[in-house]
Amino acid sequence: MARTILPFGPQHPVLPEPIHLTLELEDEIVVSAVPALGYVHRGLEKLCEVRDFHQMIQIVERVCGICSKIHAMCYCQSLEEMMGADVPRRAKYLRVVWSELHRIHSHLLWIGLFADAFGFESLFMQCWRIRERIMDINEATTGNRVVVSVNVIGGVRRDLSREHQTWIGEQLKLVEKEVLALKSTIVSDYTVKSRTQGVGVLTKDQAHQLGAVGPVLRASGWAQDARMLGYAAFDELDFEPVVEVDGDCYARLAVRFREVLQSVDLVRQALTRLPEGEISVPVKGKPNGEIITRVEQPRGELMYYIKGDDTKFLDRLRIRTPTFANIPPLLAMLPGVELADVPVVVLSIDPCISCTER
Amino acid sequence: MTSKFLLALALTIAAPFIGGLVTGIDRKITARLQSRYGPPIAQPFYDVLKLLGKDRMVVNMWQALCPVVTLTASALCVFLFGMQADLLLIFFVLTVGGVFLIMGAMAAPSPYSQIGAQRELMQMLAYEPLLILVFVSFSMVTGSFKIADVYAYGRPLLPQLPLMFIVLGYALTIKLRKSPFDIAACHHAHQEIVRGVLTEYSGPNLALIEIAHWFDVALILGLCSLFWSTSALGAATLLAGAYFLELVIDNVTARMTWRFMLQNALGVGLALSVLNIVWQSFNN
Amino acid sequence: MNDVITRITMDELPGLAQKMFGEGQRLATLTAVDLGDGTLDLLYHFDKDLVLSHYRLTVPKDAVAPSISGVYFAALLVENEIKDQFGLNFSGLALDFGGHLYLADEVQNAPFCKLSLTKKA
Amino acid sequence: MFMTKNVLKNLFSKSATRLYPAEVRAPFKGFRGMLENAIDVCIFCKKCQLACPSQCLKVDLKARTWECDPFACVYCGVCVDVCPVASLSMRDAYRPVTGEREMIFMQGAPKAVKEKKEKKEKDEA
Amino acid sequence: MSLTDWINKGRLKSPWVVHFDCGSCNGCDIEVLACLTPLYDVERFGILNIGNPKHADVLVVTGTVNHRNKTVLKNIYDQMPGPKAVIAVGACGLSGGVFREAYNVVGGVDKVIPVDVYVPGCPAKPESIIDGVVKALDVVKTKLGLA
Amino acid sequence: MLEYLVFLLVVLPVLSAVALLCIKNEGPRKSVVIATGAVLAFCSLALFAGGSFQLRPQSMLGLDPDVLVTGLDFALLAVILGIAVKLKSPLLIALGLLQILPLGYFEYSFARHAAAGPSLAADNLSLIMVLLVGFVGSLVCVYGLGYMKEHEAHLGLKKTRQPRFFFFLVLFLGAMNGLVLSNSLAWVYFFWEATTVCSFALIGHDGTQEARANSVRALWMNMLGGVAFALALIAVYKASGTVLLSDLLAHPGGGASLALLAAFFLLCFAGFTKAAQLPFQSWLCGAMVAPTPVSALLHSSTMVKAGVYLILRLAPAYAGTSLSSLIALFGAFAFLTTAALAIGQSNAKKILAYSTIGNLGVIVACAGINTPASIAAGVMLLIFHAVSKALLFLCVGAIEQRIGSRDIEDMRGLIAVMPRAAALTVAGILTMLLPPFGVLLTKWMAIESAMASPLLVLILALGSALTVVFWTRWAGLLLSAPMPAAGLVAPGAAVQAASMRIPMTLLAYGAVLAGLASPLIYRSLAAPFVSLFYKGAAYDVSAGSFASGAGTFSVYPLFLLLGAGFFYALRLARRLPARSASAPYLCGEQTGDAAGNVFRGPLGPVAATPANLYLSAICGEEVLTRWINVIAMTMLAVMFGGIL
Ligand code: SF4
Ligand code: SF4
Ligand code: SF4
Ligand code: SF4
Ligand code: SF4
Ligand code: SF4
Ligand code: SF4
Ligand code: SF4
Repeated sequence: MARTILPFGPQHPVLPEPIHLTLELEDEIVVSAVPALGYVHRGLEKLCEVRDFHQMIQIVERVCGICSKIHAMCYCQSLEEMMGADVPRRAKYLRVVWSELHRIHSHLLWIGLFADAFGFESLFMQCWRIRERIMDINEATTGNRVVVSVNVIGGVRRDLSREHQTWIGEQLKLVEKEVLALKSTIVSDYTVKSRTQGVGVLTKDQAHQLGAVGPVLRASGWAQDARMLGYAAFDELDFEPVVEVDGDCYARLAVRFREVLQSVDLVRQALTRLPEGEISVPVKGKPNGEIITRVEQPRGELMYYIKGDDTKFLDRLRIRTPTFANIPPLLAMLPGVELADVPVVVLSIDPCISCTER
Repeated sequence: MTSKFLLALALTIAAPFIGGLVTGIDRKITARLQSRYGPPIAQPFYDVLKLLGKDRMVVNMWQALCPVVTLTASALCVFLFGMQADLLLIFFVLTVGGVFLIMGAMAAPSPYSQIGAQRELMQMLAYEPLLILVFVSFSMVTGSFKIADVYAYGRPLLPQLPLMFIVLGYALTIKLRKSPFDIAACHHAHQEIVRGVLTEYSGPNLALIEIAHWFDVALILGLCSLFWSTSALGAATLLAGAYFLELVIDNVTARMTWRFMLQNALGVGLALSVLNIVWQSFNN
Repeated sequence: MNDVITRITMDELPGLAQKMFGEGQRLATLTAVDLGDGTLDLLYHFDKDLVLSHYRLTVPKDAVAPSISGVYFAALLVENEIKDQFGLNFSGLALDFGGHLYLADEVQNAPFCKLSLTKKA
Repeated sequence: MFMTKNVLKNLFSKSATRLYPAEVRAPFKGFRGMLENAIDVCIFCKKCQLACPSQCLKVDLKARTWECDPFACVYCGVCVDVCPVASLSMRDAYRPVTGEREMIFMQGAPKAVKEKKEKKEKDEA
Repeated sequence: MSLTDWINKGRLKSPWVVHFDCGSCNGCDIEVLACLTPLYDVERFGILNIGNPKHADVLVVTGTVNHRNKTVLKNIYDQMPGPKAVIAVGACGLSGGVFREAYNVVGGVDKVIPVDVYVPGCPAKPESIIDGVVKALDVVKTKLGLA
Repeated sequence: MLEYLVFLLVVLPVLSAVALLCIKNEGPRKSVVIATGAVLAFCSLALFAGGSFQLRPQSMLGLDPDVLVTGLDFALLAVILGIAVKLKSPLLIALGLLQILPLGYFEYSFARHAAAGPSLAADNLSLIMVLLVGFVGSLVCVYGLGYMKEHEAHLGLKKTRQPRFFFFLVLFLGAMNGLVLSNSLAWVYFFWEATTVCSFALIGHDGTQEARANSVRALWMNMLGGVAFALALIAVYKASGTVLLSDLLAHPGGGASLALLAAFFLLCFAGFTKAAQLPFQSWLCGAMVAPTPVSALLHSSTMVKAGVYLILRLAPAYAGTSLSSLIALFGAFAFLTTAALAIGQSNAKKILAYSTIGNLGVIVACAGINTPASIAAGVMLLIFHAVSKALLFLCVGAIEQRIGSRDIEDMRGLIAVMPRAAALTVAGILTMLLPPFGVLLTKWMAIESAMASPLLVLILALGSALTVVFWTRWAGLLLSAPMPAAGLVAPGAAVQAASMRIPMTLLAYGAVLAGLASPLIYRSLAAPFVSLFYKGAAYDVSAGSFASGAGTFSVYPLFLLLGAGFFYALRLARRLPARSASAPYLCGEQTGDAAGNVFRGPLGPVAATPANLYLSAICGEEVLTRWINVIAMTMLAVMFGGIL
């Protein structure tokens, strides 16, 4: 039968970021999907040869603006460990606060975009409206809405005042209430279910073999979350990874929806247990040696490899981002889905191309 | 006869303004349902005026030809409605517009407009039988396909054909491109097929299609109003209620796929029609 | 770094990949590092239940490394990336972008390599 | 369908929209907006230039100039952190949009003049 | 008022936007998107994110131009029917920002297509982006000889 | 005079056919075909001008005409049996014997006693058919001249087989004329079998494996109808003592006896097979292996039209019976299902074939609805369909010769390659699909006349919604081309032979003008026929509008307004400056190639190729055919059972 061959991207209204898929369709069913990348590739890992290891904080933060803070945190944690810095506990708690705030805004942003992928505009609008509260918290506490620049090697740059803490608490209460108001729509709406259930299924085995990470992995039944490693202050907080078993788009939606509430809880825990003390320590010396560090981004496990040779320029910086790991699973999910479901499936891994390509 | 003609002419001239205004109100209310402030009510008119002033860009000449025919057909439909003509005839003329819209979209060797065109065909496949069913139900009650006879019937049709009103609602949702059936091209543009059937139309050509859409909106509202043909107030209430419901549905559902639309619209539409027709013949 | 890095040779690689796959290890990623003497370190990172294990393979830049994308489909992207950035060739890539995964034609080849003898020549 | 309650509530309450530019919200304290240099205070030590991750600052001690490419600045505030005399600060207003390429060039007063002035101020105090 | 006057009025009240992410870190992207959402709701100004260059009046570009996306950027610009305007958003779009020196980065948007309005920031604030569109309309006005 | 005309119409084609069989050169062949066509067209007009008539030829070639026809009939059956024996097909032999034996029985026991009556007769229905044969049929034959030359060149034939081809082609016209002008069912039967043989020969003309297989299928299916016809002869005579149509129809609506009804059912059954109604659709679909003029002829003015002719002809006789309602349902069902089947097809000829079956289904349904309005609709659809469908087949033939494919997917952008043929095809499609053209008008008439039965209306309406899908997408993809570099209107590409071009152009004008003339056609052709058998006028035609109690269809105003819109649009489009050309949207990766559809893909340039939706999971032949056939057979069984 005659097949349709279609360029999907780089410029395409449902794609928030440029990526290209050459799709082959039969009666609007995907037969094959071949990706083309490189539209966002900057080569920023290579910049470590011309920017010193302090300046690189700002650069890795801009690997991706959505969970920027977590990149910087992972990078700083690597160098802190490598250079033997003893980060103050308060700083560790503050890192948890901001990184979980990032997860909340990132997941809300995603639920909105995901809703838009299946044409549910009002849900998109509601999610983004709620998310603005988190953006306000960011702006008020860090000085910027998106790229917050709060990490330094040895701690954080800004502290949270008491008033901030209470205000954040109030805002989170509202966020929680508003998110819960969307719960029935997100988890039980007939049209949402019929657009997501059974679509883009990744079995438990596939998920593992193809190297999926984050909510994609957890939606396929694996209780694996880098936060279980207990970095920053996670070892002192109550945390249980969110797991679903169906491995379809609906399961991924459910995982992220539950994680929003979980993160609200984590921020609350961190704020109530926030220890007094310094927010950073000075770090002396130059990085030397090799290190691999992992943290959990909203999109999954992030991994930094850093090699220093005792100069202020790193020898090698490699960032394995979560979407990079989730693209092979995505390619496995696509054949057999309807064209209308392509954006749904693509968005279900919460792709971040700017981090994939760096 | 002449007075009827003049009335029809006046209706034809007023229709795009009515359609545009309804679209404007639609956008405003949609925005409010999403807790947004929304555009001015006159926004659709600004849009079309702007489009008319854009440079003409076409993939080939058919793209310039087809919108004009589409517009002619849509305007003609409203005119025929004004003349209280044959419903089936109006239906067939409506098809002319749809067919030319699709032909123009297919005239571009562009995958998105082609897929959009195919889906538009699926939409026609879904709403055309429903419209015909509604017309048939009218004819069963009034004894003819003429709109004039609906008015002459002297009683509102809604109490006798309540389910058919729902069937018309299905057709309305599809024709107005509202969720869950905004499948061939949605109003804004976050769809996997870009703007579907409209992708390759631009500038003045797109403006013509938009105006044709206004005519269609006016026509479809006119058809709805036939369910309460005995009083202007009744018709207006019915229309406002139906349209508002349409907006709410648009905002509380996801977009479905065309396969779902075919099954659902045809399946439910046929079932409701059969029910109503059987019930109706019992009553008589 | 606390983790152990085991050295392997090119011949051991395919067997290792099979073994790890059989053990239910997830391929986390590969890392390539230019050692500046005409060789590259390829680090294979595997993960199981949040425990990482690493294997280091040192290869000359002009060698052809065996691709493990046949075993681990996930290796496809990173191997192509290494081909782009370091100019290292792999044999048996599941989908070969020919050094153009990210890079357009006008960009220099192997931009991540340090100035080395091969490069100067 | 579960969204119905939500959207109807929206319809009958005030919209969430802030009617910018008619309605402007006061900036949060500490917002990192435009970078400003109190050039009279600057000692042209180049610390900011060295620290800037975007490499958009150029300081010339001899000519006593401080240049910034506002199109490349990423508003990270690192320069503010490192400035030893606190001549740099970030205003809480974002940089206005423009139709032209811009460059910021600031000329400090010649060293002698500046010192004289400072002395005078001290004296007055 | 003549038809042209009406059309000009429409032109100033209905800027449809196509947004192209040229390799942004998403920071600017999500702020552009935020403009569409309830808090900022740019549909107030008739702005729609139309996603299709053939329907758009304004091209909003975020991110650094790189060697692979520069042709795409040019292609999109070429497919927009006139009159049209281009807005570059964020340090990246203005100059390449923090990535200027990366090997795959060409630089700001104006290296490839003419830019009418520059919106600074990293990322630019939604308010600033709204200002940018308003400014772009001024540019259009000038181009039409109305200002 | 009348006799000469009838003679010319029936026998001249036979003589020409014989002549053509002997002519080995192109020049004379051309002259003979064109001359025959011209004479047929002229004679049909002349005959039409004379109006209805009844005729009893006294002697022919010095023989009693009845005897002559009987003799020929047996000869023909012998030929068929011969073919069957040669093909070593027990089925065919059985079917052949099953005709010879009843016929022998009929001739032996009844024919002698038959009251002499006019064995030839014509009313408006016959005259319409004669006109169609004379004009459409002749044009198709003329087209065949150019087509076959090219066709044989393509096949690389050393020795031309055109004499054989034109022999059967022209013979067909004569047989068809004979069929519709006969008043005696026995005569009709003879011509009926003659068309069967002609079609068998023509379908198998190319001699390929497939062609032979399909021609055999066509043969046995039609012979099945022949058997029914032969049995019907006996039954009709037994029940009513006459085989003259004029006698049978003398008392329309007068309750026919059960036995007579059964006979009518057999005749209708024969009509169903010939008109390729379900479940016999496969022979017509298979017939498209034949060279295109054959398909064009089979589908437009001959063969299948003979089937519906017979059903329409008998309609008054079974009016008001449950048989009639069942026939209506049966026809409507064919319309709906073939429209669905056509959606699943990308083969242009198959789409046309299914569309033909569907339209014939509508005609059958009209006969079954059996009201003045519906009969008028059926008769008019016969005309409009013949013209448009002939045009479409000729176009497909011309296109296929050029691009080497009959797949509509391969016709994308044909407007740039064959502007004229593509435009004519689009015109043909639009005349099949849209108001104000004739086919649609008749569909409107059919639907409104079916008002008494909502089920029927529903099926017809659903069917017509389905037809929009396959017609529109075909028309659309023909136009799918980038703006030609030189200007907006593609330069005239290679010219076709005049013998092909002219018939196509004439038919296109015919299709459009026939629509415009529909009020005239109704008044002068359809209405008089209807009023022969039915009381009351179906439509009030004034000011170019059809009006009945059920509704109004305004032909002239629609033509005027839509036409004005169309021509304005055309003018606008033609004046577009070349600089308005822009490449299609390809997500920003277009390469600016000439075809306009190449984009930069991950591993190099890729051509974006759209394809239609064929809904293969629902509308695929494999999926649908079985069910449809089962249902159709059940309906036939119910029809038959209902009578008994
Ligand atoms: S992992 Fe991706 S999404 Fe998350 S911060 Fe990094 S770049 Fe952004
Ligand atoms: S993370 Fe990437 S994919 Fe997700 S919204 Fe942001 S840009 Fe789009
Ligand atoms: S699909 Fe998206 S853009 Fe289109 S109308 Fe629906 S919500 Fe709006
Ligand atoms: S130019 Fe740059 S540094 Fe200077 S004030 Fe403006 S933003 Fe700040
Ligand atoms: S760091 Fe401060 S004092 Fe030094 S040059 Fe920069 S602005 Fe001047
Ligand atoms: S704010 Fe950051 S980017 Fe801007 S000048 Fe200062 S250090 Fe450089
Ligand atoms: S300007 Fe800043 S926020 Fe915007 S894309 Fe560039 S790095 Fe990201
Ligand atoms: S393409 Fe046409 S002409 Fe040529 S051989 Fe085939 S059928 Fe005959």
